[in-house]
Amino acid sequence: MQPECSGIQHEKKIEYDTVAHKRGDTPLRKIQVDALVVGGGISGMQTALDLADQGYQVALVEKEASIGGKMIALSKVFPTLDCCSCITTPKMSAVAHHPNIQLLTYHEVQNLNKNDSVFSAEVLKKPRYINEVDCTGCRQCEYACPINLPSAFDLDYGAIKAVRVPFSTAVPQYAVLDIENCILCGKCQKACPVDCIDFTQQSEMIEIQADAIILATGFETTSRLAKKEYGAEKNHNVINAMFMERLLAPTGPYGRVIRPGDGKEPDSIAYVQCAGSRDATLGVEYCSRVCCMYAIKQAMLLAGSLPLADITIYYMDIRTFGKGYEQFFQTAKAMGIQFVKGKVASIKQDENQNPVLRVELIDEGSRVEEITHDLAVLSVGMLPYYDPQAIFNVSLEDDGFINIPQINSYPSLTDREGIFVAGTSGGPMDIVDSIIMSGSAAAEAAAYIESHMISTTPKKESEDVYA
Amino acid sequence: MPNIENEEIKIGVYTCYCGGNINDVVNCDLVSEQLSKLPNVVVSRTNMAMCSDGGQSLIEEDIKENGVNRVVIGACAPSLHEQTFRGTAIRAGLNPYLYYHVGIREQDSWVHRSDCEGATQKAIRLMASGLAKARLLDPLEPIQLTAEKHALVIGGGIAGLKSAYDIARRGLRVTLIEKSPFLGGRAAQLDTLFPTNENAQDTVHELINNVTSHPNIVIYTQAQAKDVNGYVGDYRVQIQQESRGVDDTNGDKVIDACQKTVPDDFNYGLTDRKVVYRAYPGCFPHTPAVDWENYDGSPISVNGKDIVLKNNPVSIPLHVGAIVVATGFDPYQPRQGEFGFGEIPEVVTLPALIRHLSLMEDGEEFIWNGHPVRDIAMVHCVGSREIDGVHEPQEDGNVNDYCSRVCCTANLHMANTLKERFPGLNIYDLYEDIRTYGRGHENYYMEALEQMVRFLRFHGDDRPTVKKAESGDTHPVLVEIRDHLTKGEELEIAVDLVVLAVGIMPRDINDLVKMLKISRGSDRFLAETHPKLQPVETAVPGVILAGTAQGPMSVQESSAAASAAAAKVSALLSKGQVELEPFVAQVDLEKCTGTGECVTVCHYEDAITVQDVDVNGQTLKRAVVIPANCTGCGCCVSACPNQAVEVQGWTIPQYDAMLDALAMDLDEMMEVAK
Amino acid sequence: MSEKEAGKGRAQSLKELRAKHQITVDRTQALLKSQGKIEREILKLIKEESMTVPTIASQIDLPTHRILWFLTAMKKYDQVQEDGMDGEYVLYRRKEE
Amino acid sequence: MENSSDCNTPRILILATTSGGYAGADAVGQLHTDYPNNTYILPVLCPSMFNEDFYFRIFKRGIDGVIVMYSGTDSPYKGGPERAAELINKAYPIMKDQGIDTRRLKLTAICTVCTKPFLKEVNQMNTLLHEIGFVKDEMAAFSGGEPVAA
Repeated sequence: MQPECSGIQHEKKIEYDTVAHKRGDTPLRKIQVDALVVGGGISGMQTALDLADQGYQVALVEKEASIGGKMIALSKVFPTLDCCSCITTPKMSAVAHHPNIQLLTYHEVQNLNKNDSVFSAEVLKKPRYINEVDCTGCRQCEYACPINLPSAFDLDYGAIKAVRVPFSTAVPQYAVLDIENCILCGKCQKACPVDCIDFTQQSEMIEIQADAIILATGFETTSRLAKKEYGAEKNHNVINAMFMERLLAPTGPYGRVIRPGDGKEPDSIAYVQCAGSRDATLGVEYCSRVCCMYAIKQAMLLAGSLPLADITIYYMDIRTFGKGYEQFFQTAKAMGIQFVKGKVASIKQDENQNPVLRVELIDEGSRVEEITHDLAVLSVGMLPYYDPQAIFNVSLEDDGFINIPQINSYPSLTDREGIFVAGTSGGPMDIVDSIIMSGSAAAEAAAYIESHMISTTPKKESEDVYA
Repeated sequence: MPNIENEEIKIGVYTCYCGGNINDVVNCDLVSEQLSKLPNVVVSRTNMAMCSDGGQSLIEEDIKENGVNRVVIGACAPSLHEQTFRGTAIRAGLNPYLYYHVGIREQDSWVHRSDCEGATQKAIRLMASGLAKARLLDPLEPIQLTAEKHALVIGGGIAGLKSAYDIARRGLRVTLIEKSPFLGGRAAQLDTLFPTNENAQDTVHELINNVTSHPNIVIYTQAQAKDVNGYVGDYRVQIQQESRGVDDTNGDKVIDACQKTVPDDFNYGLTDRKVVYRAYPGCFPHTPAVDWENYDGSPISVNGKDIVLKNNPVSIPLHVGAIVVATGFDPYQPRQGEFGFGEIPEVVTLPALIRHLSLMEDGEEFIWNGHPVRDIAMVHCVGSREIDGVHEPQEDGNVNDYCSRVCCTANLHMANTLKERFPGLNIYDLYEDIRTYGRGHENYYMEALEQMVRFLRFHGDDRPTVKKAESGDTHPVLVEIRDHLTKGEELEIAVDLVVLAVGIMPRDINDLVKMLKISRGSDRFLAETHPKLQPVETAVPGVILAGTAQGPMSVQESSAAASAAAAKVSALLSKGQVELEPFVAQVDLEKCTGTGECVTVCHYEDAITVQDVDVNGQTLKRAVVIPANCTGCGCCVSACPNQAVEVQGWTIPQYDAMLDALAMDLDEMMEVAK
Repeated sequence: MSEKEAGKGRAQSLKELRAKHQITVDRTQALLKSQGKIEREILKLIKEESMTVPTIASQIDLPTHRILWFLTAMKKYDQVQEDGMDGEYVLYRRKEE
Repeated sequence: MENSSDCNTPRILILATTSGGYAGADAVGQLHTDYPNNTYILPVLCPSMFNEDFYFRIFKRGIDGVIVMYSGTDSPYKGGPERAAELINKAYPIMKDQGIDTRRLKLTAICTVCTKPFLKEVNQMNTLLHEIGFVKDEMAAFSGGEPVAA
């Protein structure tokens, strides 16, 4: 993600000093489990829970300091309009407390070996610069820290300190210190009531042995800057739909819906559908599946928080295909949300920072018109995020997501035995489908783990099968 | 666990500083001191962080060495550390439900920072109320139910087969029942599957082979559930299985000799089949079966001998821990006259066309109703995305207001197949929105565009109409459409065939729905409890959904949903035991008079019932709770005129005691303490 | 070890660490300095009088979206509060200590 | 412990569901937003267990306002929210009979991140109670004026 609000550097990929472990000075901490789940978003959490509930030992590795993934940043979720936190936080808490799950946040898998059909993963424990045993998540350090940094959680439009609990509902509730953007002033150390800040903390390597691996490494969204024609680089009132989620979330950066360019409450909001999907010029020919529904959902929420605002959705096809989705779409239409079949060719801005959309109105014989709105929301698509080829040696499809060779009969199998895929690392899908795919991955992985164990299966009954 | 009956109540009170988070605002030492004066309190301590190892050790020691048998902790929100401290209690040998947690960080020190004294008073009051509850706490045990490590799967299509296979591979026993005589379901009727273009029957047969060769799976075809009793872990099911009627030795001869035919539903009535039949070549089981519904009992002459086939249904009792409902879907059957269906012979549904093409030889010319097919119109959203008040409702008064998910891609897949197989063919695709959402699906749309399929777009409330052409016209059928891709121009297209991309319909499984006490959504598909929290679970514990019984899905999505269902079944049954929180209703038999008010208000089947109970040697009508079915909502508590029902761990006397403590003036409270 | 000694030891180790991370520390310090300047300017403006983002922008040479960012940051960490609306714009005011 | 604020401030009891209002109150805490401290939150699984008399008993104890923060349509309990609402509706006539202002009892749906609605409800009730005073005075005045119904 590019810094958009300041010249501040985001945490870069840091080369941690792992030499000590390579030399074998300290024996590696070893964890033995049935399954290793990589990724702690909704799919990884659900897969871990579905395996752990079956009695398997699971290690869940998440590279960020908290689990929750993209989902925990959302406002409300379609089609039920449940508050997202109410769905996600209990799952996060269940993962953290499950007796069969070892949760390893701020860890990254760095290497993978396979001996006698058992995987052995070398996993880097990144330093939080916080002693996790003592930290109570009280955030006193955060209030003491003098520097404001753009918060990736709020797509850089909100602020966060160099030392902080990642977000209010983070699991685990430990602070983490961003040493790359820290002046080492020591104020946090003085403020900490349990003296748990340790600037000298080092990275560590651990080894995780597992029979099966489930990749739940998620997706990323198209950058709002990807399509130059939309002029988002110069106009901060052309936003990414993910940021609209933050504007609508009760924990969002402004606590209300105002446009980030100048703080104005928007009266007229445009949604540009397929901004990053079904677009050969961006090399993304597929449909991202979620954008129609999230745009409709956001429009409905906006109609609630800004009752006087006009909301227009410019679309190619409305794809509300899931259970209850078409009905959701019809409700939105009945609420007065405008659906206009049209292609948005470009976005300029007027002297008041208002986005001016150049739209080809397809229902009107492809007449082209320039239409001014206060805020343009790009319904950005889902892109592959993590490339597992180097470490996990599974192949990718042309679309860049993990290849699932027998997608109809084994929708969770990669092309490498013992490695499974859950959620959006196997292609765009919404939360409902991700949760189903996670259950599927857990079932496939369980079957695979069982095939590794001594058979304790019951004898077939002597009944006549086709009597 | 120490026996605590008649034991003196000794409460340990712990007030956490939480670094300064609580102590900076709340005077924790004062809280601790005031509470130490209250009845039953034997120790009252503070700590920098109660949740730390040191803090937890304090509590453990007090339990083990100072006889503390109730614990009250004032600290952060219970959601954060209640589990932690329950663990502490267990380690020290105390029943974990004898500890009560009071949140004085999120609900006190963090929200009253401007008034330290007020916040301190509030903490004392909250802790005192926690203390009041602690005096009335009873030790509780999680509810343990034995679970039969055996699942019943209803339905032998893709979803049923896949979930049976996955449950079996997990090491559990499975019984799979299929209503029809053959396995494979709707997928076996397809030709090739998107997005891989694999042969559908190959995929189905591979799955059937896996299932039939798995030692944990028993299959009954021509079988249905007739009666279901019990609850999660312990369901008793009666299966009724019809006779096959013929066997491998005489089957083929009987088929040859059988004269009576009926429309073949496998081919959607395009062909006929005999009443003794195989569904299709290569079907499973290979043994033919008798179609009892259409066999009239007349003798069939085999080798000069008259045979009368007999159906002697047998009843099979099953004992299972969970039930998977994978009963599938029916394709939407258009009304007589809907888009000309049933009136114009050149109007066909997409599933029927798939069968028709499968039955054609390679290289054979495409003829329909005697005419060569040159121009085709394919209409999307037939029986889907209907609008109440605009579209004519079905017999039951419903319209299908949902999207059927698969028809767009299936239709374009067909368009491309036709273009490839019959290169000169001209295809019009009439749509509202193209929903090729899935992985690889968009490619079918792009290919259709490249293949010069002509797309015309209608609005949902203004669908195309189909009529018979005048005799002598170039084509037998005319389709009228207002096309919004060309400024809403009214077009009339002359075609040889109209294909209706029909949607997915919920099946008529009312008996099963009633038997299992599950429910349908407003779309009439089976309803899950919550699309994200419990996406394959029903409101009935142990009854799990798989596949299109729940809503429209592709083959891929059915497989995934079936596996997800298998994971849930495995989670329920693999331990052989189901464990539930003990917060369920409990009846005081002394107070209960058997009014049944509790039963009236309860929304859960068989959670509370009135039964004959032995009370002090007398048989009396009394309320009885089945903990497995009770969720602890407490509706029955408020309904009981005799205050005979309480939710364990959350009783009304506990609330009354807490409220007394909250209502008391602080100095009054201290006075009482003296 | 007395508290004073502990403090001394801590200061010493921080000093060494700063030397080790000199590049990032220098960069961040420069940032903090410029940030502090802007924050002080904004806080001074809205101490007596509540202002909207465009009003502040007319008095400080900074694009409106950057001003909103600083206000958002200072609001999150209790230095600034909202003070009603002026038309379609939120009014911001410095929070009393 | 003698403190003026203790006896001179009306008291608010909040019965909050563990799946809704109680977690919502915790979320308000996470934001460090101050609200009046005459509020006492007790967790409940579902308020459908409290009958109309239970609410009356609360007021008899001298607690001046009750906000029931249930989970509404997000409730994990079938039929629970409806029954809770029904029972609270039954409590109102009893309150009226005893001369208790019915605005002292309020049912509202609060979810786990409903921080603004939480604060709004608390502040509204607080303002109201400061306006209409203590429930004890109200009940005393009522029974002094007319005969108390049984």
